[in-house]
Amino acid sequence: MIVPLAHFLILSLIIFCIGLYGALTRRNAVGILMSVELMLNAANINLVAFSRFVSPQSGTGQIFAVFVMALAAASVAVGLAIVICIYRNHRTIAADKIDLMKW
Amino acid sequence: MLNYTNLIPLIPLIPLASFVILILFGSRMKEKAAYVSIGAALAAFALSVPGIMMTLKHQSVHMEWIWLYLGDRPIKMGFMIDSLTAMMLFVVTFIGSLIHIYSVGYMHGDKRFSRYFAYLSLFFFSMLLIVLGDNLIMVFIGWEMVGLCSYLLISFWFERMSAARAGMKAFLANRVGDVGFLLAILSFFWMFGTVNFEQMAEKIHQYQGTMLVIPAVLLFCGAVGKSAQFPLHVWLPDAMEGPTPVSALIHAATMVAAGVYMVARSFFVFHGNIEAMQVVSYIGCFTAFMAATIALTQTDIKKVLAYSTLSQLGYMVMALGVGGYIAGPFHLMTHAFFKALLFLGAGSVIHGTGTQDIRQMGGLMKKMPITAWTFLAAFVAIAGLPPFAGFWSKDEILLSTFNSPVPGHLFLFAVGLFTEALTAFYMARVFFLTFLGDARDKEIHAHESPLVMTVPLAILAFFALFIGLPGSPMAGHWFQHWLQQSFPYMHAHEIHLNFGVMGASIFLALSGIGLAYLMYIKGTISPDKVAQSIRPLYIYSLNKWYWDEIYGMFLIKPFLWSTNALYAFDVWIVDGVVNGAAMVARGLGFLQFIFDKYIVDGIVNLFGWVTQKSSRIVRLVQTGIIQNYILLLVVGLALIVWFKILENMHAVL
Amino acid sequence: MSLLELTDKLIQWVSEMARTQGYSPEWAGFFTAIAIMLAVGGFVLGFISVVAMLLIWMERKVSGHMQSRIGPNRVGPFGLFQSIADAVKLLLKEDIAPKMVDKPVWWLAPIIIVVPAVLSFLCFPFHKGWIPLDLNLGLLFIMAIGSVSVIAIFMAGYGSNNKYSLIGGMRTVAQIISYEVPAILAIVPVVMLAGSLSFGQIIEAQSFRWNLFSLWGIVSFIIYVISGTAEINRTPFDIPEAESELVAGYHTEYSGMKFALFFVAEYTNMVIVSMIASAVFLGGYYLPFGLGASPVWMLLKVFAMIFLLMWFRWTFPRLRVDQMMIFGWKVLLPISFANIAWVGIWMALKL
Amino acid sequence: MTELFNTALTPWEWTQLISFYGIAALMIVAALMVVTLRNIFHSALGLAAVALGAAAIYLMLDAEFLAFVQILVYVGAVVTLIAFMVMLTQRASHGKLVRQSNDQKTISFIVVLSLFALLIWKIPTTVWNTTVSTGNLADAKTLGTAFLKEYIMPFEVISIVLLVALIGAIVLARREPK
Amino acid sequence: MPGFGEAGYYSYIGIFILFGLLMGFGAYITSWILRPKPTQSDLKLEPYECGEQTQGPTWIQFNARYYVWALIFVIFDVETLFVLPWALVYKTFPDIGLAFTEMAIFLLILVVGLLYAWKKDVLKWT
Repeated sequence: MIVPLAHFLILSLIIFCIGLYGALTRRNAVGILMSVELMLNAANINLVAFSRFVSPQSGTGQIFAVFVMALAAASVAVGLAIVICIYRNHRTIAADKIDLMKW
Repeated sequence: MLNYTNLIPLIPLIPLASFVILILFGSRMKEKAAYVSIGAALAAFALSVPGIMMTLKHQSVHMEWIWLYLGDRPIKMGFMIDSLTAMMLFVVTFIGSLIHIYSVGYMHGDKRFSRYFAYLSLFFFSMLLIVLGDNLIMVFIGWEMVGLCSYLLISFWFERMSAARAGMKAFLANRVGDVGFLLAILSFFWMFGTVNFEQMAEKIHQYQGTMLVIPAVLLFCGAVGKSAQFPLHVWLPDAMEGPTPVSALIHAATMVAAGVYMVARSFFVFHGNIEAMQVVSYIGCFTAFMAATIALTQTDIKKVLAYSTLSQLGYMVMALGVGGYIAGPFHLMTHAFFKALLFLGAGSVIHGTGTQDIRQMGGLMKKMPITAWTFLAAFVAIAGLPPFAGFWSKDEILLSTFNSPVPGHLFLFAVGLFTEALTAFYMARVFFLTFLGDARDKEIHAHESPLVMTVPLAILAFFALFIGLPGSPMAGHWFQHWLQQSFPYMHAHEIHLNFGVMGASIFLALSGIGLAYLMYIKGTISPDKVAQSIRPLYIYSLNKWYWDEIYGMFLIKPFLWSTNALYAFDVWIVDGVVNGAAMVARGLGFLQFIFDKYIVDGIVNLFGWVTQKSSRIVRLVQTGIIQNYILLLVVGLALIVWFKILENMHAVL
Repeated sequence: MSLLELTDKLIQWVSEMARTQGYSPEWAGFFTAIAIMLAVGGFVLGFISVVAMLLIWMERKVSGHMQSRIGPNRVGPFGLFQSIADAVKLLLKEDIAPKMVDKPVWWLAPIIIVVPAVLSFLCFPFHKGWIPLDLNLGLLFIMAIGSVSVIAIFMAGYGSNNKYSLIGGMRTVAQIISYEVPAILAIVPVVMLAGSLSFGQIIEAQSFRWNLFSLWGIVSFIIYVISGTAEINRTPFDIPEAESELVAGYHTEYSGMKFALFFVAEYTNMVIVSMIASAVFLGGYYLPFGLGASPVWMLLKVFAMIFLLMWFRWTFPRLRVDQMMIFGWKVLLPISFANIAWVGIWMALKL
Repeated sequence: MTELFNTALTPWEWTQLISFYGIAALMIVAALMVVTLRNIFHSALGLAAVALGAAAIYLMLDAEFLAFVQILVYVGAVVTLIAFMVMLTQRASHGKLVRQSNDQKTISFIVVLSLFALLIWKIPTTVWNTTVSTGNLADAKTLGTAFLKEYIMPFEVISIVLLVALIGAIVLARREPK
Repeated sequence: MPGFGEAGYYSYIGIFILFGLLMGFGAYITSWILRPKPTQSDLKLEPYECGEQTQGPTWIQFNARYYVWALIFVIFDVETLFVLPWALVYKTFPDIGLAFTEMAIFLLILVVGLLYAWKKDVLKWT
């Protein structure tokens, strides 16, 4: 592999930061979940890159990435279900209109 | 490797599986749901038999596994079967299985039939967790879960307001005790670095003396809540709102005994700890006496039994408090059998007559012969007539009280003896009023219960009569020697027969029964007249010593008042002070005007201003909007990362 | 000689030639490799076009004969050039973009649906060693690539801004995802036995005995064919484009070449499903019991499978939506679980 | 970084380099689409593009199984789920006048930028203890064996997680029969 | 892959993607060159809704059951992610009993989820 590890890490960092910014600022709850998925993808790139460069034979990072994927799918399923619930009861999915945690 | 040790986890797990199955698919199964639950209970019983057998051969079984690592210290979980556990296992699985079977008849036709059995299975699982757990954490988990099951089952018929309230009351009362228990666990973990019973018992000598008093009392708090001892006893009588088999299983035979079991299991904490033992024994004694007096006048058959349970639990606790570490569990076992039998008999009566009021019953002996005879068996057992079960265990308790090192043990002994007479009296009263004489209410057409209910009654009756024999001198106190295995840190002492104590106990029991006979069968002494002559005491007992009212007066009302008082304080005192200060200041005149304006007002305003502003800032934090929270989190994360990296740089430089 | 060895030799030869001529052997080898890839790609593209056209003709002929008609017979011998005429017609058609469409999405959807279809031919096992790229995880690759078309269908449905398209798209996607899980699970027993996901090795494992020749093989095959039919939205699973309810499903608003691309993708997917079924269950290029191997058998099997799918289409009535869903989740999925368990036990006992 | 270009690169290495930066650029653009676009469906397509790009990156890193599974799970399943969700909540997210970002835009930007600046400064200057790959690289069979050996507990636990997610989401999303 | 080298292996995929795009764009471009381009009338550009004027917004709201299906699909799709590596090593794994038990437990737990969905009737259309 000719591309150095640091470049993979930087790619993942950029995508992570974009995702983080999205998660912090998007008003649409679905958008927030998508940003979270971006962050998880970035983390996965990191894991796989380290796996390839540090322990190419054991594939530990890949195993972690597989688990992260499974968890990401589960979390997005539940997250979207929560959004549906909120949408049904409040007719909005704007995250800054939903302040139920205040009460 | 079909090693028995590896099969132990199955004992609690089978009921858990039954719970899962029933909660998911129970509604489909209708009444067949019971088979799953009964099967699980019987399987648990069958699986525990080899373990019990092993303890009979003076072996104990122990398995453990590493639960998690705290730092690099492994926290272990494990299951253990020694003789104390074996006794409890026998009581829980055997009586439990019988009650499962009995419930099929009792709950027949209920619309939440399968849900009921699901809860029973869950209860079974949690109770077995308590019994089998080799450390306080597991016991605590089971402890909380039996509390939950108890809550669910008490308010099983939640359409009835009183049932829902009773469940809530039980839950809250238990929470109070559990706080103590949790604190005790924490302090033990802090002191010993482990919560495993065996390891704690090994390390206990490092902490002899007063250091242990507070943890021991805190631990006892848990038992007070669960075993319904004096200040927290109020929930148990109300718990009778649940289905009767539940009362028999949970609120008489097993769960309420968990407190006693737990104190016995951790007896090494109390042993030699005279202050703590004093607390335990006096609370137990007081509970026993108080509950017995209340039971004298109740007319609801289940209430009488509930107070009787309270009283007997008090007895057991007292036994533990005076150092009768074998007498307490012994009575626990005998009591489990005859009290379960009493409750099931009462359930059968209620099932047959449709009422719970003993004044409306009478003459049921002819109509419900099996119920009546088994009830009689339980009655002679609880009343302490030799050679039946209750006699031997009570005698053991009285004997250990008599020989106790605890100060004031003779007083406890006297109260215990008197309570025994009361017990015999009120049980005789219930039995006579219910089964003998003539039917008082002609409206009630009683009928015998179905076989599925009476067969468990008969089996229990056999055990209620004879389960005490292994602990009797005839058997050479075999039971006591067997149980001694679980208390390796205690010196086994010879048991001396004390015929004086025995005689006094028999005499008092007989006199209690005789009095009841005179009052309710012969009619020589009119109960009403007696009640008239000691009317204040009668009313006091009838109203259960006014405990609920006292709690209402001193706990709930003050809480409501205090809010009003705070308001009043704000309006009258604070404002008054400010106003008064202003008037005084005005009176002081012009010279002090400057001082007043810039200093006093300044300070007052400063405080007000600071409070206002700071609260406004603090309020900003709670917006309820998730993204604000995430932002704060990320800011914190960024700060930590920055800080860490800069720190490392500094170290490198 | 296999494709790989041929490539290898060719590259070596060109590198040697370049070295003797004083050029960089690496670059020469590189360009040769790229050229070979392009050649294979070109061949596959041609293959797809020819097969797609052939299939369109075949479908018409088959349907005609099944309904006691002759089918196309005017353009060329046996109407063979009918598809070419159709292609020319579609090519010359006016392109209409309705005014409310979501332009970029609507415009990109046909392209995105074609790319996975073409990509799937990367693993087409023509003959032993003659697989363009025998990936280690070839089956998984095709499954994964196939799921991209779901996005394209969504894009088409959403981009058209038309209720028929949107409902059609949603239904299509719901159907594809309902049958994707049984399709994958039907293949799992094969993977367990072959210990590989590459087409080459799966076919080699069947050189003597096809996977179809066993109870589990038949069950898996049936599950796979049903799921495959559902995934390419053919009757009896053509609810998404039920003409009588939804006009034409997600491609209602498409015309001209864009429509043609959807059409090509649909027929290409048919080829792919048939290809997987023949390679995984019917022994690919092998005749049973070691009677020989040839690319002809592979192509014959693929066409037989396609004929089977066409037969289904003109025989069965359309399922109702609820039947379709129930069948996928409540029948096929449990059966495929049971099948896996059965094969697992069988292997455990045998090994 | 500089030594990368001092050595003569083989043509395949050039291919790798160019495709890596090409894919990276595409992914970043797509990620920006996810975060900024007004139309949430377009954002979902952006997410699909990022997932595909990530799959390509995994291929470059010889994680073949992960790459295909990434497409299967992210593009085939997660984005589909999100797209259904978008369809479901159309009414709430449509309308040109709806603001797309909330009022902590500036401060978020600063915070994220600070984190970014820190890491972009630290990553190239850190020495990673990379090893040269010798022997067989980890492939799908390695993963399968690992699932049966070291990771047997997480493997089983994940099924419970999936079960809980399934039940929880059904409970939340199902419309209660009135 | 002897002739192609390490990177050439996956370049094949890239080349095929390019071919796919080529096919799509090629078709677009050819038809753009060849097709007639008459002026479009407003009526012709109406969306196809049986000749009626569109009522209400097109992006209508859909029933949540589509979502629930997709949800079940996601879970089972993730499950295949674990089944496939297992299936790959099943034949050669030394302790086949363990391998079988592990997957049996894994699948059984998920089947419980399927049964739950079944029982809650979310697999139905209505």
